[in-house]
Amino acid sequence: QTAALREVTMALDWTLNTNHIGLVVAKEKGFYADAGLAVDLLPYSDTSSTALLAAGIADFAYLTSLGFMGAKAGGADIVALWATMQHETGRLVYNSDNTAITRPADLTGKTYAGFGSNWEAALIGTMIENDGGDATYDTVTLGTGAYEALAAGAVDFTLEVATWEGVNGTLLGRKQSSFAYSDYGIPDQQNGYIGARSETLAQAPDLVAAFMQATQAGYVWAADHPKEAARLLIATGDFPNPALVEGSLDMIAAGGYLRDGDTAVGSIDPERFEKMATFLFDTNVLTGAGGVPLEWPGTVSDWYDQSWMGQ
Amino acid sequence: MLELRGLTITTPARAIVRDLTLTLRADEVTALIGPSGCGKTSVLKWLSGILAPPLQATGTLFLDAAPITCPHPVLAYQPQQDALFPWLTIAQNAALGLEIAGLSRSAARARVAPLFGVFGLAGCEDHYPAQLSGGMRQRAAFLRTIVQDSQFVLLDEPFSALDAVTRLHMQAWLLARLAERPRGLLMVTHDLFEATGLADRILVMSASGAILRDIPVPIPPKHRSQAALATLRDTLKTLLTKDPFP
Amino acid sequence: MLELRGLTITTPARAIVRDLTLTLRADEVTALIGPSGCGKTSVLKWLSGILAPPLQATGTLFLDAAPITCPHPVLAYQPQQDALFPWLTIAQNAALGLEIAGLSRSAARARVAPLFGVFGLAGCEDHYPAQLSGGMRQRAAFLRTIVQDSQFVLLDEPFSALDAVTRLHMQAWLLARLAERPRGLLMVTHDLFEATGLADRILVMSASGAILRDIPVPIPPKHRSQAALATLRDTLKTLLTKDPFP
Amino acid sequence: MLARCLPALVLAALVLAVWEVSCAALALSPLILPPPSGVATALFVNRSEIARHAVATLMVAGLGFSLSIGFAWVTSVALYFAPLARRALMPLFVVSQTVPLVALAPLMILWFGFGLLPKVLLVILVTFFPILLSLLSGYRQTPPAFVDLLVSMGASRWTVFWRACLPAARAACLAGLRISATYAFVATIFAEYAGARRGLGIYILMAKNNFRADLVLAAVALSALLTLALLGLIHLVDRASQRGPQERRDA
Amino acid sequence: MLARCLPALVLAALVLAVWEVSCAALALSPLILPPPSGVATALFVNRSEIARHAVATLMVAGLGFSLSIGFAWVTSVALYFAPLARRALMPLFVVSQTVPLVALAPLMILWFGFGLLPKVLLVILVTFFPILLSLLSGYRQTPPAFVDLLVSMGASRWTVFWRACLPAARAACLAGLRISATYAFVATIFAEYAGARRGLGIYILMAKNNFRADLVLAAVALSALLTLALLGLIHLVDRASQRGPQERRDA
Ligand SMILES: Nc1ncnc2c1ncn2[C@@H]1O[C@H](COP(=O)(O)OP(=O)(O)OP(=O)(O)O)[C@@H](O)[C@H]1O
Ligand SMILES: Nc1ncnc2c1ncn2[C@@H]1O[C@H](COP(=O)(O)OP(=O)(O)OP(=O)(O)O)[C@@H](O)[C@H]1O
Ligand SMILES: Cc1ncc(C[n+]2csc(CCO)c2C)c(N)n1
Ligand SMILES: [Mg+2]
Ligand SMILES: [Mg+2]
Repeated sequence: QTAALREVTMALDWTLNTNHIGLVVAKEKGFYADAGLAVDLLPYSDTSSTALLAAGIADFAYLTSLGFMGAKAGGADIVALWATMQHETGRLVYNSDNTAITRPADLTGKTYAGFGSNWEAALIGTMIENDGGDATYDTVTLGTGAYEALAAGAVDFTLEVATWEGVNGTLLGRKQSSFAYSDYGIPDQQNGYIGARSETLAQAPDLVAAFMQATQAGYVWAADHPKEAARLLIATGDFPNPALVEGSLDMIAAGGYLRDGDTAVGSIDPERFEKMATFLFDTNVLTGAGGVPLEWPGTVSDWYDQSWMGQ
Repeated sequence: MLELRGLTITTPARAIVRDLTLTLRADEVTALIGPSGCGKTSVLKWLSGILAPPLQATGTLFLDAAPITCPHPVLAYQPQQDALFPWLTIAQNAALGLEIAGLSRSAARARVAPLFGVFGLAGCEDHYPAQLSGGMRQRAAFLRTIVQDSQFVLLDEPFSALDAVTRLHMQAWLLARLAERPRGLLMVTHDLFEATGLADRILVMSASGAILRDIPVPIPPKHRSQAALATLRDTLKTLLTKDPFP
Repeated sequence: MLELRGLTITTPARAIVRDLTLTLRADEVTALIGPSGCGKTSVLKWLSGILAPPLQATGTLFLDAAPITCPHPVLAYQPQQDALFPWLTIAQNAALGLEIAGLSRSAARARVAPLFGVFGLAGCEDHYPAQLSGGMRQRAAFLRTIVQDSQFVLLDEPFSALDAVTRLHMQAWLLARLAERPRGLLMVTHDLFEATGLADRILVMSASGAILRDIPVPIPPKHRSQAALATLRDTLKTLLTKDPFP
Repeated sequence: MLARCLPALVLAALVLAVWEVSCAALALSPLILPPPSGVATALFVNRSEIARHAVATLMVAGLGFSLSIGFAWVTSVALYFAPLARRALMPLFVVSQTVPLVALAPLMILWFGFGLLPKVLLVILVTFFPILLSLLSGYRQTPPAFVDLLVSMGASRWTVFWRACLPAARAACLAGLRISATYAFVATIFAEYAGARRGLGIYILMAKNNFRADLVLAAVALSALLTLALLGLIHLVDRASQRGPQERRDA
Repeated sequence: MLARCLPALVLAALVLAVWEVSCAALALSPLILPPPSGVATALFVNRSEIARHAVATLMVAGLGFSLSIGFAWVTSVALYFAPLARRALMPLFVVSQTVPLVALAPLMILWFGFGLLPKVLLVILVTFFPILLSLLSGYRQTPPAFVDLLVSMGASRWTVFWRACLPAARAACLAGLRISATYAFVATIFAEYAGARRGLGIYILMAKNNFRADLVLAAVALSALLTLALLGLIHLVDRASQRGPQERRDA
């Protein structure tokens, strides 16, 4: 490769984990370099990846589903290009020895370790109410400290990513149980969007296509070679517990999270996308400037764009 | 009668004062004079019980032949400058010594109250030191010292911060106070003319911290005109300047 | 000959000095004496061009009948205390005035170098002020002032921080320097006896900032024994203390 | 008074005006930099919500700062009377100031839960040392003549401390309080950031996560105001505790 | 020298020993509180990795602190000669100190990107004011007699400043440097936390999210060491720049 590589930055939603596997694979196996790109995976920091993307600090960003929807509703000119996880990986988790919790309705009056976004309240509140409970509970915003707090019994429940914290809990022998969102009236959704600014998409469609196709190749390879992918990821990051990475990738592969039937890896399902958006508007999670709930825009089909796949 | 015997004061480096012996009469003004750094302040501090490390001292003090330890109520010390506490009123400053000695606030205040007139401080009871002139501050400091009613008073350069006029006034005033109630006064001064004007006895210290001369001043205060003191002063001046250039 | 006419100095609250007029001869020592706060320092500061707000002044200064503005090289000012810069060596301190006047560092140094002997500072060139005794510091300050070679020198209580012995030494030393090279000296002092011992003329300022008396001292310095000065001193003492208690 | 503040007010107004105009001129996204008018509006619209969080912050900061003052005072007295303890403890206190709180705060939450304790501890950790240091330096600045005088009157060490050192340290102590007060709210918000139920720190975190830079800046402005109010309070305490007409030590 | 440090060293050893023993005795999970030996081991095992991050932090802190000193000095000179600017700017500088950085840092990253700029700006924001303040107070403490003397010699305002105010402010300036130095690394780590490619802040964040309290504490210890080294450096500068045998102003 003699031609100068084009520098591209990518912001992450959380510390490097198996959700990002395709990015690491594409980088390590030279898919990006083959596409003429030098991709810089920005370390996770206190500034959310969505904000980094919207502000133009990063060219692309890995976004939590709610991070994306919230910013989009707030007027950020960004667009989703990809959905990593074809099924919801998040779930509500609590300690099994906490006998006071058997169903979401029992969460009334309990303590929740949160991450500080509006969406959590809507999610949990809806789950409790749909289960016939009263959606009053105590929120302690702990961010990354939530999982240790739960393990220590300092809080009653939190939200986790099953393929990461869930696997970690199992490996550490933590007795934890969980509720699936979709069992309690939350529409099933895809998660782990990769987004770009609309402006980038408009001005450099080639770049977007090159980046996304290499990324897709990375995720495809990871889905096909979970063991090797695990090795690659362990080699790049500081993972105190390699078994976590291996177990997580096994679970992702076995659970069909990356590859859903015969749809292309990373494709966004318009139906589920719109359902989730509708849910968020209906529960007043999405608010605009001044904090007023937003009007349903009629359609959200322009919130995502997978035209790069066709090229 | 106060007798100091064999006082030696040392710094870690050297002895400042060596085997000094002196006697103070209960009704006599003694001036202590000598070159800077010869140890005058140190002697006064030892007598007041406030000589602090790194200075070390040995010596014995006798009150009417009985050994005493310092600080002792028979001795009142007045530091260089006036050392009035700026956050206390003049009345509170004046009552300080009595309160420390164990009197209640009101009892101390009552003891001090009648004296403001004589000290030229009537009406200033509730002023703060910063509101007074240098002379008034000095008188307030005297009031604080005097009200403790110690037989012996140690003064370290009491007038050095005052201007010529105020200094002359204060000297006359101090003599008047002593005439009313005689005390043993040991006064350090750098002012030759103050020493000759006030003291009954002048002790000249040498740079090596010994008493070089003990000069009585036999003229009663009211007869000390410039002419009467001229010879004494010439003697002192010759005595003090005969050492080589410092 | 330096003539100051109609100097008025005011604070926002009051006039300190009012319409003051005085004349300084180029070879005469003039002592300025008066109660604290009467404005002596302020007059010297105005002459040196350093009177700072909130003090305001009007007045004119004539050098041999020609009006001049201050600061002016013909006048050198030496502040109260020695004001030696602690971060400069004695040689650097002494050369300061020359450097400010535009001489190069080495030229200034060369001009100062031969004078250390006469000033009793030989060997101290590279010492820092903190390493010298009070008298040596005072002489270093004099060296810095004198080396500027101004015809008139303004001294504000030059010896007030010195002990009795050093003070006597320094007075004699200053007279010797003046005998070598006469200058016009205006010296503020609080020490009656210093004034009578050094000055050819004593100006007594009143508390209201006017020249109360202009007293010539017709006795040549070497004949000023205690006895010879006795009457003059009695006069001054009476003059200064006749005002009521300050 | 007004005339003294005028240049600062004019400059502040100018800064805000330039900010407002350039937001409009550059058509900056309010996600990135909202104009001051937007911040003011956000503050006004969400005032009750912000106030609820501000009250929580105020409580923690108030409790932490008060305890800090108390501890600093007690420690300063102890260290004044025990030079050995002073030499042993002061270096450790210095080291404690060099610890990056950003790393420690989450651990403290783990150790002490998310009640008042870790937050109050963090506020103390941040504000304790400047007060202690200025108290000790204040005691040291006691004119020795005052001490000598009291000792010569037969006063005990404690009396000397109480009557001379403590009043002499007043000005230095207030200077230390001013420094610490500047950090009291900042430290509280910081501690809340690592884990809390309520407080401006949580509010800022949520506003950030919901991409509401206007609310972030509104909370920032409020916390700056709270700090300025605390500094104002200290100024009043200074005035009220002043004995005599300006006890200047440089007179 | 050693004897002076002994009490502190003994106490530090004692604290570490108690910590170590109680970790073992209470069987504390190293996830929550690792023993000092664990921290030391972690520091040693990961030394090359940690060093790589520490170098990044060192660069940012060094650059930021140097610029801060430079700016503070230039500003102090400007403000010394322009009292109006002083009255206009100082209140704004005070307000700048009351802003909770925890809220500002992410915004700064959004405004200025992932490069050096926002981090250096944050370090300057934190360290600039104490230096400026102490320089200005140092200038103000110039004995008026020095100024008078120079003016009476015909010196210009600039000469007076250069020859009297600046040397007179040396001690005050170093005191300010000491305060600021305490915060230089903490501020850098803080800024890195909000966004950086490398640095101890990033390392701590990573360690924390990987539940490696031992690595967090190792990085904390290292950053404390860096701060102490900077303080030591300032001490050396102090010694080297000292003219004459202890120019004490309280003599
Ligand atoms: N704390 C100290 N440590 C070491 N040396 C000291 C200390 N205090 C005083 N000295 C030395 O002791 C000597 C005597 O000091 P002292 O203050 O008693 O002299 P003095 O006669 O009162 O001088 P002055 O006339 O200047 O007031 C001086 O040479 C001084 O340097
Ligand atoms: N900056 C100032 N602001 C207001 N008043 C001042 C200022 N400086 C001096 N004064 C007043 O001016 C008067 C004269 O002061 P000055 O220093 O000239 O007196 P002095 O005769 O030198 O006194 P001393 O003998 O104490 O040195 C004093 O009453 C003083 O209070
Ligand atoms: C690996 C990983 N773990 C936890 C979070 C934190 N988090 C943020 S929102 C949310 C709810 C998901 O439904 C969770 C768990 C994350 N982003 N990535
Ligand atoms: Mg003395
Ligand atoms: Mg004067």
